Amino acid sequence: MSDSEKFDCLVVGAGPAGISAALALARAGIQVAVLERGEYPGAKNVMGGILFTTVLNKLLPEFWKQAPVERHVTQRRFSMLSRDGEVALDFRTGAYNEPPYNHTWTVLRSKFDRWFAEQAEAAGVMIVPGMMVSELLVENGKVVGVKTEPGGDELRSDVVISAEGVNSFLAEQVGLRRPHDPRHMAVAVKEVIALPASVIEDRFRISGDEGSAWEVFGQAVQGTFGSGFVYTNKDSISIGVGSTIHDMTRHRLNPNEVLEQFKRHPAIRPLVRGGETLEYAAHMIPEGGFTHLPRMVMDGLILTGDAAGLVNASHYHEGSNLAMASGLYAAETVVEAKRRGDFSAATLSQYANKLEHSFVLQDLRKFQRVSAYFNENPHTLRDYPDVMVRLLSDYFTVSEKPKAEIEKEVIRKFRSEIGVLNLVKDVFKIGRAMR
Amino acid sequence: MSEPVAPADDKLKETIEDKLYLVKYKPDKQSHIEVIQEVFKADKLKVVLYICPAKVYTLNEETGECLVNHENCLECGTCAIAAPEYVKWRYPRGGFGVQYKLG
Amino acid sequence: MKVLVFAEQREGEFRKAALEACGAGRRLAEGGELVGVVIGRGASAAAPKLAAYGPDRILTVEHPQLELYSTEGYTTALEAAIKQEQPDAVLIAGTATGRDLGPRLGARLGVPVLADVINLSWNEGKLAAVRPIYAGKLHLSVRSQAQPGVATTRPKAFPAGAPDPGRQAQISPLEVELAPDAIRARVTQMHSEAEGTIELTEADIVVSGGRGLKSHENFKLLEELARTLGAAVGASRAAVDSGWRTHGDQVGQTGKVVSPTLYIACGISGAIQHLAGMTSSKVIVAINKDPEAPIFKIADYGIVGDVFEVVPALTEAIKAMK
Amino acid sequence: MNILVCVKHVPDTEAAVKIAADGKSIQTQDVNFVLNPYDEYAVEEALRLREARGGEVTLLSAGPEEAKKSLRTGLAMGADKAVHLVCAHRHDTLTLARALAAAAGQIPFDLILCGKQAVDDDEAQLGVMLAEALSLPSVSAIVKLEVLDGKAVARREVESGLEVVETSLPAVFTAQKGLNDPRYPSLKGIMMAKQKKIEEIACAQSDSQVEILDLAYPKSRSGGKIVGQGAAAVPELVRLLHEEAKVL
Repeated sequence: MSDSEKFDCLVVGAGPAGISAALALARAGIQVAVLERGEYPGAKNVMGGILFTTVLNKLLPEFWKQAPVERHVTQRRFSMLSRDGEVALDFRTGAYNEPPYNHTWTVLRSKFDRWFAEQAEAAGVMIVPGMMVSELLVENGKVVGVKTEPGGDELRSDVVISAEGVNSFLAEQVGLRRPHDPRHMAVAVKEVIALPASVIEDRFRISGDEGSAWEVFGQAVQGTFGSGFVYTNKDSISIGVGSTIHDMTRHRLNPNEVLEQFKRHPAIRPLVRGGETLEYAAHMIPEGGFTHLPRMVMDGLILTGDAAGLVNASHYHEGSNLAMASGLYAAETVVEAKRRGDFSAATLSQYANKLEHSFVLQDLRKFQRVSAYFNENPHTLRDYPDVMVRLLSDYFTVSEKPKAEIEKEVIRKFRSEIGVLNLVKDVFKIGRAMR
Repeated sequence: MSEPVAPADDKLKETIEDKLYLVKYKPDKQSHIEVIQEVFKADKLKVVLYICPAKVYTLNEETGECLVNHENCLECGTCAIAAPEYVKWRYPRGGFGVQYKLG
Repeated sequence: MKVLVFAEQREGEFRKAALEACGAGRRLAEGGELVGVVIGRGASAAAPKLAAYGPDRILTVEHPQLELYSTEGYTTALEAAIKQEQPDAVLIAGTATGRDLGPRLGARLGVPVLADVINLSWNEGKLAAVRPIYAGKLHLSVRSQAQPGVATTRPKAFPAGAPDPGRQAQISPLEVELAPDAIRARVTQMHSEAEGTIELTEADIVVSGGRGLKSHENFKLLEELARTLGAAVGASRAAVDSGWRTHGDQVGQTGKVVSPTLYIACGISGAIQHLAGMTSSKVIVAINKDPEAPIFKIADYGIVGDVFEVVPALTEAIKAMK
Repeated sequence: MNILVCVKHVPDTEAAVKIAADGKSIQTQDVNFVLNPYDEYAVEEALRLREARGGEVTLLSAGPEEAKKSLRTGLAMGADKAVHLVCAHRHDTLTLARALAAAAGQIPFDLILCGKQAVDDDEAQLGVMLAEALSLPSVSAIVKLEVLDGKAVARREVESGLEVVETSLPAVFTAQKGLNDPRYPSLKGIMMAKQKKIEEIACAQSDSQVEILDLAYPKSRSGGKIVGQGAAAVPELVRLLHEEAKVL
């Protein structure tokens, strides 16, 4: 390759957004290279473990026949922990046992991403691992390439797709985003704990390749604005916690200690007992949502995935699917730009339109108030679980007291501890935030 | 011939140290983290000492300075958002740093 | 069974590892014959000392071309001894010299060499051995299909056995022919380390320091403890990478693998690659400020405390004991 | 000066190796393979010699298809050519050395560099056996190499010191840690390496002269006792080492 050689498109980062973009571009005959700072694709990539696959299945139909996915999720469980109790909503259905398996899978990202990158490589994408893009090359306000470390080499292209992930240094360099806000950035830690498949199936009441996904609020994260999770892999479980950095620092919490408290909670401990920790990981999640999105494009640059803040931080916890969708839209946009021979912000802004008209931004818009609501009403997550468990505990306590009297007492307590008005207000507010 | 049996061990890890021991790294000799010690010393909250999930930051009690074990870094970036006044955190150079096997 | 052992000596002194190889050879011979081969300057003068360690016969090779060790010269000499003796097995101590000589000899004879073994036996009449691989993470049992079976033995893996001064061995010289140009790679100089320093892989006691030592100067504390104990000083990769010790002192997967009777780890947290280099030590002592340090998981005895406080106290206590 | 460097594709040193179902090999799934660290020193030394004296650096590796990945790493560092001796079959090291010697016969070289040992089987034998198979002199575990006209002076590590060894060329050298600080591949290097063609040579199958009987985990150490805190615990430690462990 000569020094003057130039790629049509450079993609920064071999995660779901970057690989989706590169795969789609290569299929459209665009010359594309992916620069990945990990020694191999997946080396730096972490998520809780649920991958929604509506986009993946479009890119690679029936991917589950080859991809290293763990289990398809047939059981979803949402619960609130008090200090020693739990109130849960548990849902399961056999309907999710048929292809496409409700597009919901547990995965281990380092394994999955490596495989996903191999599919792109097979389609003609050049993947360069072990190279960190330290900065974008900008000439006359236009992005014209990247500079890499180690070595300081420069590489040029018509357009760069940044899929560099949550820290999004490149977007900051060119002024597409403001400094990150600790209220809108969550830190999450997780452990992968090995357990025999049969033990997992017994503990979660699943069989075969079925999987279970638990989202746990309240004391799971010491009442902070965040949640804990437990997901079943084939022969391990992924367990973790995440909360906004603002809340964690406000309560002087250490993420690992929060995770340990979660693991020790009587409702969780039986799930992990006897397991063997295989790996510990930490990662951030951009939770600013719709109201805190960066500018998505400029001349010669498109932001995708976490770097563009595309995470639905509601109870759906959907990030990678949005990342893949954004990668796909970025690729379509670049194909069009290449056809026109114009990589200006005006042409690339098609990308923003595509996002607007898809589930990506429509979902983010729908949940835009959730983050603000919980930031403004921390008591909802801190106090309600305790009160609920206490009331239910009173209600179910067996004694010779007439049941009618117990009911009355519970209702009286309920009134005094939460207040009908407050609860109604909160439910209303949460409902509005989700609308 | 006996069946291979994996060595027995205390298996469910609790402390950060034990957990980091399971994580694979390719440490770079040059650090990707810089702490502005004067600002750190003046800061009462010292959030990096506890918010970091990998115990990268510890306090040198004699000098009051912040010791940085950049080799432990899990590269989440939390420190730079929690304490931007004194933590200058970038990615390690390509190929170096944490290497998740499972992720 | 007939076993031939190359007994490495320098200036008339046998290497400890060579005596261990003799011990291993004695047991492997199972009442058969053990033949020692001593090569180089001072070989015939040193040979009687070897008798106490088990050989029935000792061959000595001296030649103007064999004054100092050379791969090619020693290979030719040892090959001549093997041709004459036709042993079932050949053992070479796995020192720097042995690990250089072994593969050359094997290639010369056209037989494979079982390298760096920690256990030797006969399996259906063939030489079998256990050898650590992946820096000791696994133990591989192998059998050589060739005759003779050749192995290099890991230092300190086999007991040398107490010398028996009453033992006699028949000592005879062996003539070898070496053309003046037969040796193309020659040692022209030796740079020895300071007098009295003990080689890490041969030491009975090793005192090692890690990141907790904090500086090059602080290794003086360990050197003093080592002097008191007659120990060698080692270091973790962190200490070597920080430039506090040279890489020759590094104990671990990419450094030296040691198995002393006593290993004292000071300010070493116990990264897996360090553990790979020392877990075969008989007794491990760990001194570390951090009670959670992984080193305590494998140490027989641990002290949680500041190395700068504990190490000098240990030095004093041992001085007092002596 | 043309230099031949023999390299091997090995599991990363930090990999947790687990025994495969056959009981005689390791599980390779989920294990990251890399260019053998000692071979990196060999490649680096070859590149430095080429930079000083011109010529070409050719890499040679024997192994299965995946071995090409390490050849690409070496090419990305800056080697000029790579030759892959394709063999999925397990060989003993002597057989392998002879196969590599036959392949080396087809490549012009003035000097051969190898890593001191591969970090998987830890034999530290291939380079020296290769030298004997090629009837060349060898110097193993070198920490310094100076090439002069028609000869070379190397320093090798031995117990308690360094030997200075002078040898005629061509010769085989095996690289020990400390020889140099290997460079990291540059972006341009990586991209060029991806486009280079790797020459393939078929490897004849032959039976291994070393039979694998068993593969096992070593006995694991269990943690012992914490004797105490600080200097106050020293007398008890000394007593235990003396009376219980009997090592003092």
